[in-house]
Amino acid sequence: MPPKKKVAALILKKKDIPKLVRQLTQVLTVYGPVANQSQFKFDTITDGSQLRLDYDTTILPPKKFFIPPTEDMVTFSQSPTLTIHDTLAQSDIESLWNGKRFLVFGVHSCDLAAIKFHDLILTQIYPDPYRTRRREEGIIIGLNCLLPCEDSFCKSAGTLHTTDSADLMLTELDNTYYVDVLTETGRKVVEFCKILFSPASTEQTKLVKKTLTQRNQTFPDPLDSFEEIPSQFDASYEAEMWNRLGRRCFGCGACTMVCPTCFCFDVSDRVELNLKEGARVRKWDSCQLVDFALVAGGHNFRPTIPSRVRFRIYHKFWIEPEQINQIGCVGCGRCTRACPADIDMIELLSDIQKGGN
Amino acid sequence: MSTGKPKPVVALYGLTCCAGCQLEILNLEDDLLDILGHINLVQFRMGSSATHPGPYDVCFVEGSVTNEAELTRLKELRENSKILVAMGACATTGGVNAIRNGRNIEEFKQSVYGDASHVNTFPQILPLKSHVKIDYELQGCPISGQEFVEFLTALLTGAEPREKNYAVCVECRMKENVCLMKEGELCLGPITRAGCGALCPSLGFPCEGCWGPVPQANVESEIDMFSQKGASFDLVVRKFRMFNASAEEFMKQLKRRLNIEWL
Amino acid sequence: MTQSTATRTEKNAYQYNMARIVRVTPQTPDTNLYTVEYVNKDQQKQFNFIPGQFMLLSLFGHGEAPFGICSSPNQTGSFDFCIRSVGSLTNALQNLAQDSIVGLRGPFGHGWPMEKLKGKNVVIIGGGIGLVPLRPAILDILENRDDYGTLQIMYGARCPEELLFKDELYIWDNRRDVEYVATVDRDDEHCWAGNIGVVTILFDRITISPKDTYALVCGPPIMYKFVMRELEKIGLPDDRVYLSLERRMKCGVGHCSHCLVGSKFVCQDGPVFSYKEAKTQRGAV
Amino acid sequence: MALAKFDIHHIARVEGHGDLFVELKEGKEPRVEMRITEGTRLFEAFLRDHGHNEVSHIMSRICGICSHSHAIAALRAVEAAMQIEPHLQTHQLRKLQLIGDNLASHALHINFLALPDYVGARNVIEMLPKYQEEVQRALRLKKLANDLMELIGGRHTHALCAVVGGYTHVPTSSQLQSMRKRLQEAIPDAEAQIELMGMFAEPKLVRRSQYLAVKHAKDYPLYEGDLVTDKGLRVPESEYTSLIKERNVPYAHAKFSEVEGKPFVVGSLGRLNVAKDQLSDNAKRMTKKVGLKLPSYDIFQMNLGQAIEYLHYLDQSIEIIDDLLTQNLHADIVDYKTRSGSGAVAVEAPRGVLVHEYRFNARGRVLAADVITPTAMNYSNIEADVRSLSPVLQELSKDEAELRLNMLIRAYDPCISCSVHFVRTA
Ligand SMILES: Cc1cc2nc3c(=O)[nH]c(=O)nc-3n(C[C@H](O)[C@H](O)[C@H](O)COP(=O)(O)OP(=O)(O)OC[C@H]3O[C@@H](n4cnc5c(N)ncnc54)[C@H](O)[C@@H]3O)c2cc1C
Ligand code: SF4
Ligand code: SF4
Ligand code: SF4
Repeated sequence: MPPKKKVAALILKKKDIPKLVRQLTQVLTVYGPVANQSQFKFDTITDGSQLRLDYDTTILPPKKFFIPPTEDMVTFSQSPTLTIHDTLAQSDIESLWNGKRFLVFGVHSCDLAAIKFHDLILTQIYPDPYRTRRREEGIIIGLNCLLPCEDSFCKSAGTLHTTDSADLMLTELDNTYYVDVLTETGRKVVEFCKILFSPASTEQTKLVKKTLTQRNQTFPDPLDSFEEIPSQFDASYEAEMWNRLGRRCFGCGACTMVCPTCFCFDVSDRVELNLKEGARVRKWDSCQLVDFALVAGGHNFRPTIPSRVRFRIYHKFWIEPEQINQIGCVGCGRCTRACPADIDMIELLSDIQKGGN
Repeated sequence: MSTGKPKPVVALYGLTCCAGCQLEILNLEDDLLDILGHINLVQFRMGSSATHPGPYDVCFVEGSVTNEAELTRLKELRENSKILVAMGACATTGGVNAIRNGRNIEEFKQSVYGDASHVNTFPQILPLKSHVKIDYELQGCPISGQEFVEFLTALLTGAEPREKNYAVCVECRMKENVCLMKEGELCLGPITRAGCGALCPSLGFPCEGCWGPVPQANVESEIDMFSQKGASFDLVVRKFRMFNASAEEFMKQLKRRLNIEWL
Repeated sequence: MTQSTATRTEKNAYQYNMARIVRVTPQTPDTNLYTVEYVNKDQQKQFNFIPGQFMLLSLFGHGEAPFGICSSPNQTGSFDFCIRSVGSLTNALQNLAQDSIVGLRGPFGHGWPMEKLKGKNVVIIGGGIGLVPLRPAILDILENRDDYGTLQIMYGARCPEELLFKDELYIWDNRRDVEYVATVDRDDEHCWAGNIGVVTILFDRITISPKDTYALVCGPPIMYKFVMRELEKIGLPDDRVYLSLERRMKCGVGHCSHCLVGSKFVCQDGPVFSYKEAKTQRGAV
Repeated sequence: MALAKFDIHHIARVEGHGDLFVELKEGKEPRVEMRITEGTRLFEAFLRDHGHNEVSHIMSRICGICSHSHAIAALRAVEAAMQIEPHLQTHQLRKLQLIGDNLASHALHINFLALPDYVGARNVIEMLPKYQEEVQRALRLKKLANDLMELIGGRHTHALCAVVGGYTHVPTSSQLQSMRKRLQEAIPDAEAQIELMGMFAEPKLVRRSQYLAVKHAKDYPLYEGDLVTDKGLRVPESEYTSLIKERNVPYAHAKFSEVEGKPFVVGSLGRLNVAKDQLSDNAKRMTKKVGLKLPSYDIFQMNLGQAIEYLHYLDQSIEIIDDLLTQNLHADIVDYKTRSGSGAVAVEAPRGVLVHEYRFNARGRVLAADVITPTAMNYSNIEADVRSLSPVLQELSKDEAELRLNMLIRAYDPCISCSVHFVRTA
């Protein structure tokens, strides 16, 4: 939703970030990028100094806050009769802004695009109530990337300047952040921490525009006409490249686990050792795993690694465009970074563009 | 869900091994009394001098068969058990015991015992499933206590225990570890069955494959990746054989690919 | 049995309703017919479905799985599932006593095109457990026999013991207004006087006129390719052949992606597709 | 003619498979054989050619119960062979791992393996109705030790992150702090455990044997030091072969050891008899309170000795953690050069002195290995004890005598699967 009244762009001093975090953590759980050995991940922030807004990318995307790796859907107990409790129905903790309970700080454009993508794909037929609820509970503060990260191709994928799904969008400007207020919720965040924000000057606005334009020009663009890939994929369906990739791929699922647009899940029951309580749990699943398309009687619709490698691309570059008219890849490069067999998404896609042989 | 049936008669047996798997069960301090409330544990030499000749509803066997006596024992246990569960790497892949496979056993014995005439041991260590029919396997060196509890819970509720037919990498990504393969290390995670919770990579140590091969393990690709990272064939072989020297899925491909006769 | 209904969101399609198993009728050694009714009487009264639709049945502690509804759409007061034990949930079901409670959600998906069949000839081809989702269509046609043209039923099972609904097969076989043929893959016990071979051999035993005819097909994955070839030979156009697909399903509402065939979700866009539609989706048949 | 014959098959509530054969003969030396039937695994042989950085993970698999002791001994021996000097932090963390191993094993042995005999039960489950509180306490003490091992080594059985030269992963200071708190809070439990074991003065078996431990100038026996006996013999750990002599016996898959041609004892009494003055103040106070006179030559006091050690090691681990908390802990592995050489070390495993020795070629591959486990060291002494018990045995009923023999063996807390994996490759 757009902000009610037009809010001028604002300025937030870098040195005020800890104060902002301190204030926000009083009413919300705050997540943001933190150091994780040699890389980064989104984690709970209790102190502004943990925030690493200079991060390149994170191992897992912020999707983990909206679709957690494992999630109890219903819990049940037999004591002595069966009682079932939908986790969606857990009593609403009254919180500040109409049920907003957590805030994700510093989400890059590719991930913003992926969140938006999930908003569409997971409501095609029927909104996924569990994710919808978390979406309603979360606030997102976006952060413009000024430097490209390795293996990504966001410019090609057209997600470099996405601000979709962010409530506030930050752009680094020397010692400050330039803040665009994008939604009503964003306005409320600013309102809540009023004293930390000051109006941006016209020069600053100009400077931001210039910075972003320059960035748009300098970012790498390794794939021409990305939007053509679906039809090119169609043509490469029977190509040799899938066997070639299949010989390298482990079918380990790492690429799909880290992908911000992947969302497949498995559902199973967990029973506690007391044999009286349990939960129906959903858990990330992956089309790369051998059991994914196995049915009773032992028939497997994608029995081999090559068939599964191809299916991942099929889903992202053909099925999803067919379903919601959008390619299911935002160009973040995480799959490349995660692949223990060094399969490179840019290479793979350019192979498709070259006809797949 | 809950069962009004009599408690199942359960036995725990050890063949040749380090007893770490039984210990892992003893180490379930928080759950131990609950477990003992659900089952009738009649045989547990490590923890009890009581004995029970069977028949058992469920019998867990850890360790490898290293001699005739143990083979006879295993066959008896099979006869006496409705459900026979192989527990731990020694029982499911031969574990470290199988490193001897393909080597000169007589020389091995002599180098250890000098005069080795009294030492009676098989030259090949095979997974228990090569000796008798095994109904379920719990992998790991040692097994994971949590997986044991999950398995037991499934049996007690009459559910089919779920096999984790996917690689350690799945658990490793969910834990958001830095991938060690990408850091240039030799990690067996991509071809190893999940279940440990990506224990080693989470602690900065590459997976050594103790959960055994994942279905459809792409051994060829793993060898390629290891070689690309500068590993000698010799090192590759040792990595694969540390816990899996008798895991056919690995050895067949390794043998073909590296052209090693004795594997 | 209680259910915390107070705080349920109305819209959650993952919501279960409780149903009681009122009768278990064994069909084969590993397959039972379960007659169920909703615990809530009003719910039971309001319940209706289209033949070919399925529901997700859960047994808490054992998960949930999709099953085709198997009774006549005209049956009131209860409805049926016919379930073969192949794994965790289905084995646990088999051990359930009468009066046990299961959870149900649905019905989901698109069923057979019953409206389109009115006044037309219908050929029904079922393989193994695939007869289950076809049964409501057959029963509906038989119960409103005058609304339809000819009815031909082709049914194949692995062996004579695995034939489902044996009483009904006998009736179909003896009705004048139904042409029924059956076959078994093998007959180790030598108790079968009929055809031996896979379902497609029945095309030699029966004459299907392509004119004004619709075919409804359900069976194991490998069956489709061969049956479609036969139907094409006869000259039945693709848009008059309907098939019900089976895929792994975890949600039933188009989220988990297990059941994707091409851009279609078997759970919501199917499980019944026209062959014409299915052909446009890679890997469907 | 034999007066009596005992053939105890598969001694229960010990780790591994062993039988005891005893034949009492009129007017003759009784025949006593500890028959170690555990299958052989030939660790020592297949270890050859493995890389120096694979040794600790493989050798830890000798035994689940003392896996950390084997791992740490292996790491120290590798480092001794290659002249690698890890940082203080590494040594401290390893001591904690060893302490964890000792605590866990002691808690298990005292409460689950030994105690049932004293209260007339066959196992801990049978104890439950009458000894709820004791069993709960035992579980707490064991869990604490396991959690300590897991915190430092990454897993309770078969540690993962201790490697040659350091650690691939270290606990955070807040983890250490909460562990420290738990260790502190366990002191009353540990004291209660001592009082419980102090109640069992019977049976007794007093025999003046020799006692051996790894003695260090500053610390109670644990991580490093000289091999010292209560009779005043002392050799550096690297020269263990000059002190401990091994021999093969035809009836066992394990070698038997002697010092100066005579049996000797390792384990809690070995350590206590050699280093009683180094016990923590708490442990000293409790020793006095339960009236244990040190040195003690009553082998059944091994159980009480372990209870006292549990308290001592608790105190010691708290000290180490305090020390670690003043350092800035981080995953740390020293740089080193792979080279040829050999190294021999001794550490205190739960059951006593554990020796590891390795020789490497210039590429860091194992050429030879030698391991002597505490259980193997104790076998000779067990046989000697059984012999000296024979007069008593003749007075007891068959069942009582068998129980007594079982209790005697269990007092040594033998780890039979360990003992068959002693090594000598050349
Ligand atoms: C639309 C539809 C209608 C169906 N109707 C019927 C019916 O009327 N009668 C009947 O007996 N069966 C029917 N099935 C098949 C039934 O869903 C499976 O037999 C059931 O899921 C097995 O569950 P389980 O827990 O007992 O087996 P599991 O222990 O889960 O697994 C046993 C086998 O079933 C496969 N499997 C697991 N989950 C599913 C799943 N969700 N969908 C398909 N296969 C799965 C596994 O890969 C494995 O090969 C239908 C399936 C679909 C998709
Ligand atoms: S497919 Fe790869 S590059 Fe595309 S969104 Fe997923 S992880 Fe990022
Ligand atoms: S560290 Fe190993 S287990 Fe983890 S993702 Fe990388 S290859 Fe897989
Ligand atoms: S990461 Fe590998 S070696 Fe480590 S516990 Fe898991 S399966 Fe075993």
